[in-house]
Amino acid sequence: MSEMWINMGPQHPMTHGLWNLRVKIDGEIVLDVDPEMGYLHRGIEKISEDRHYNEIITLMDRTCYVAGIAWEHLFILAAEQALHVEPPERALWIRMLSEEFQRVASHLMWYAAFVQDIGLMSPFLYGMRDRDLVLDLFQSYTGGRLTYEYMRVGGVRNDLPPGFAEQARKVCDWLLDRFVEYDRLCSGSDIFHRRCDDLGVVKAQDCIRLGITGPMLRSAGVPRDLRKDRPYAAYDRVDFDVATAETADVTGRYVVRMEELRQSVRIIRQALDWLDKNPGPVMADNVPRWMGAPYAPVGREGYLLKREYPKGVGFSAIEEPHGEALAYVVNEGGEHPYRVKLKSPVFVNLSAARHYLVGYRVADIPPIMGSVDICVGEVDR
Amino acid sequence: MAESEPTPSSNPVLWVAKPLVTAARQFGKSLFRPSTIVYPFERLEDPKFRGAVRVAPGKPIGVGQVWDNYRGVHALNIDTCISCNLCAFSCPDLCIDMVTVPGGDPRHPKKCPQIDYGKCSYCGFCSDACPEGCLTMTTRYELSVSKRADMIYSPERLREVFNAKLPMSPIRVERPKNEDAILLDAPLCIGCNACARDCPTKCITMVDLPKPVPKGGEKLPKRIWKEPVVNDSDCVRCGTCISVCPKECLFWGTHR
Amino acid sequence: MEGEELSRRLVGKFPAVVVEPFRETAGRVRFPPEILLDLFREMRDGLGFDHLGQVGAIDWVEEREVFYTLWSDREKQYVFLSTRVPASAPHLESLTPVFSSANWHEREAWELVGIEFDHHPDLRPLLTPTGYEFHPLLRSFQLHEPEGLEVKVRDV
Amino acid sequence: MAPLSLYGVANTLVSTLLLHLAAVLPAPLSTLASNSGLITALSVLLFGAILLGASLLNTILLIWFERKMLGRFMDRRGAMHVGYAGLLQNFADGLKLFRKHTFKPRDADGLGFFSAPTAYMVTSIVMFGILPISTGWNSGSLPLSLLLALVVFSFAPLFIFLGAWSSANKYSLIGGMRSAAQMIAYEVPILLAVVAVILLSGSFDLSTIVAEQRNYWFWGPLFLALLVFVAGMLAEMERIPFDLPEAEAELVEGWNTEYGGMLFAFFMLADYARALVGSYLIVLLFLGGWTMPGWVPAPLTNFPLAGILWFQVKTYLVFGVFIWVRASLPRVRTDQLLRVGWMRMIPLALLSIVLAALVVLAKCLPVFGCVPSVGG
Repeated sequence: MSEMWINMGPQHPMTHGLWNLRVKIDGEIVLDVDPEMGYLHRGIEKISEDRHYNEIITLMDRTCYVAGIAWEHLFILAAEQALHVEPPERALWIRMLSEEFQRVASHLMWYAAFVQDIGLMSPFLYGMRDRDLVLDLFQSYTGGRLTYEYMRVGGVRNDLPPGFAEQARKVCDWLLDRFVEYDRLCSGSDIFHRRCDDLGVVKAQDCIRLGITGPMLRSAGVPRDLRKDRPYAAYDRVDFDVATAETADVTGRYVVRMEELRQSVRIIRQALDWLDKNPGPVMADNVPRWMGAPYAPVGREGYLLKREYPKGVGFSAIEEPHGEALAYVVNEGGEHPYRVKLKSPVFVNLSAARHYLVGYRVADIPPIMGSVDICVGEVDR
Repeated sequence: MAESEPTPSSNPVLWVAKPLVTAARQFGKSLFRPSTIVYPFERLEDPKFRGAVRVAPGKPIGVGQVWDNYRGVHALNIDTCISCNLCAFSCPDLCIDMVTVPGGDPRHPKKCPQIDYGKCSYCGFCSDACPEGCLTMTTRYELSVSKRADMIYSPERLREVFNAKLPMSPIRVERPKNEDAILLDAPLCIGCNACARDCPTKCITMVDLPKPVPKGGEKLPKRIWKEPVVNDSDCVRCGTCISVCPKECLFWGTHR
Repeated sequence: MEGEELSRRLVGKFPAVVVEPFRETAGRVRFPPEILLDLFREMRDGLGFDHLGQVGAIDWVEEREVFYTLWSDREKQYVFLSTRVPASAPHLESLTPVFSSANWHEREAWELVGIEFDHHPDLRPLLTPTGYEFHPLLRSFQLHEPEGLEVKVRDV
Repeated sequence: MAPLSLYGVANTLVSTLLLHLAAVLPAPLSTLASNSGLITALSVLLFGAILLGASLLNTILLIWFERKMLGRFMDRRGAMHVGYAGLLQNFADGLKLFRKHTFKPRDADGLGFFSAPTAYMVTSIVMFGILPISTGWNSGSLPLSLLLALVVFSFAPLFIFLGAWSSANKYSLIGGMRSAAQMIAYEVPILLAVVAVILLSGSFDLSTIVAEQRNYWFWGPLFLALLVFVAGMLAEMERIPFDLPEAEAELVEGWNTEYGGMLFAFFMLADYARALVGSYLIVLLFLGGWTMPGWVPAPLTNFPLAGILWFQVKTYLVFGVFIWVRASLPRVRTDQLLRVGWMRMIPLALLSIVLAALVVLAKCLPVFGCVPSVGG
């Protein structure tokens, strides 16, 4: 069979979203790939320039639809710097708790999608089932299951409801039991190892050269984790380990993510303990709750009086479930940011697709791309 | 490309035993009661599932009782609505329109929110902004309609939701205590009473000013010798007074 | 690495750069566009900032700013670099010879803010459709639909 | 009364009907109606119709069984709304597919595109006529029925490849290539495993093979052959872990990507018919067919239709194992599949032939007092 290009996407089971992977194959061997993005480009950065800071939160939830609160957190950190607002301590812990729950939910979603890529159908449903418990918890205190709109500049919208900690601990126990089951189904299976070992290898120096971050980088043995290296929220006050693996292949990424799930549960438990002991306000005093919104009192035509904030820039970096995410917010006074720049980790991880796909087989593309953990929403933004 | 060989650690005898046993165990667990909640017949907001959403037999994980926080369709209590427009202003998607409802006085008709659920993103900013707590979000989430026009909920339909007495989010966001206040640029004021007339909470009163005695040669400005005074504790900061002021003499400023 | 040390080590080699403190990073380095490749080589090899976090661009109407974020595992710190090019001739040397991960970032900055990256290996639109001749993140691009917008579809 | 048999039932029905007709019809027609040749022909047709209908019903029941079983493995319920416990769901699905517009891609080759599903369907359905279900419930005792069954069974790659090639789609093409490679690779070990069975039973006739298992089922001495045969059947049926031709993660739907409506339903139904046939073959060759071991109490084995019942129970148990495997194992890769096929399965199958020969030899030893049945 001669060489040919096939389009995997934009409607393809492998893509986990809306993008197109053009693959040049010779028989079963991949000769070249060319990712085509942009099918989900919604111009979030542009719309942000036309919205109040708190209204941008609704966009951030939709940036990555499986890790909404992490992106809220990222933007809020930058916006607080740009607006010179300090959140109270309890809000920091609640944010950290939320982000770790989000990491669990995101990794469970990844697990579900990934096992389906290698042909396992039932763990897909186990993963989705257990993710739903985490979403139930989210719903109990944010009110949303996928788009939370929970964080505000200067804190979070509301405190945790009574009885939340008890339920959350139950879910943590349940999840830890299930993680054992996941491991038995995947890494306990020889076929899994035959499929995933030595697949999609990106060595440590290549990762750094290509800018790859997150579990992909940690699976190559580089313990880079912004929660540890550049602690934000309250990460410097909890104990956890950075999960790494040495193999730099698909199995390594699986191992890293499973270990991160366990570490996230560990952080969640510590955060719950702290939150039990330290009640307090969750919003800073000096910031209006609906920033901008009540100050626009002339109907739809325009804003008569704009609130002026001191100029500033904000730069934040968090370890999103997929890797290093950066936000840069420029505030030129006024109620809207002048520019919001978001950097998605998947954007970079995906841009290196040629490096880790070429030379493998067509059947290897789904596991490799699955192990990258693509969220097209945050790539295209 | 490396030929993939089984890892040395994997046991060739048991190479598929572990997953098979795990799947069989799950089969045994879900034989009688799978964790599916059969949606149209069983509902999460059903009181039966409040206490314990059963994930597996013998292992209840109950998160059902906090379902009330869910942000679904709005409920509107028209009677307490003061037409302050804050919900419409706070909406990031511009999906709220203020439409006239019967019951107001003819010169100043009462206006209540009408929500287009085709645009709504259920962020809850409107119910957070509502100073009277009359616009709240309920647990209703079934919105499928066959016509796009049916996605628009008029105030009357929102009141029907309210009358259905659905569970509503118990979390109320408190207003910040030192929020900015309405301030008056006194020399510009002409005492026209527009602000006090249109204030939805009637927190503006017009107080008499002492009419100064004109000195020699000086001309007194032509005005009504009254001045608005805002009761900050009742003010909801809706800004209606600012928008109706003909002289733009009211403005936002730091709390006195 | 504190700002002063960064300043000392950079200004010695590149007198044109200005280092100022910036938001929990090692500093913000403002540099003229000509020394881009040399500066980044020095940052990577000499100072150990070997990970390119992001490349972005801002439209300041008369000028366009391109900013870069580098991370050093050794220092556990970010450093923020920015340069400005005139809006009339928004040309900048591509960073891809030094950091190959700049590829997609620059493609994005090119199509959204309209910075022309010279010697870029693959300057194709990434997010917008082929034939889309607007730069949406420019301040002049209004959010309502531009006049005469006709999106061309690539021939297959 | 002779033992109950399907042909007997059909014959009785037809002859009773025609004789009653002959009694009321005028003279020239009555002799025609009572013609024995016509009765035979009509009985054969009725027999075929009943067999076909029952087999297709059984296939659809098998799909239901898989959906429910798989649902429980995945902690969900499976089909449950149409009919009792979703029993009629597949009919509803079939009805929906039947109502759909049958279309052909512009570049597809019409002849191949439309004939492939039909031929695939036919070759799968024909198997039901060849395989005996119980004594008296097959289309007649063919002396070489096993060989015929295997020959018909191995037509499939041809038609799959025909359909894949003519639908002018790259995914279909890759899937078809994979399918052909995989089926051909696994035909060989299957045949070798069957050789062991033939060696032990001394016959190519499936009825005789089952009859030979009245004392002991062949899976005991031929365990290796069973293993090879089951693995081969998994590959032939294209089920997880060997469902590479339609690996939905990378190939969308493999060789039937371009098929929709009734053509897809043909492929789907034929797939499950093949799965049923494969399970039949395993039961027939290794699990004693419709016979039951001696320790099962007599009331459970000698009521009418007991043979069919036990045969179906065994078939569904075998298929249940396939479902279990599908619920818990990932898919393997093409090269791994082929390597396992050529380098593991064939030696194992050869070994099992040797073992079968040893068993036959052992039976010849005077200790057992048996007479060798091989070689006549």
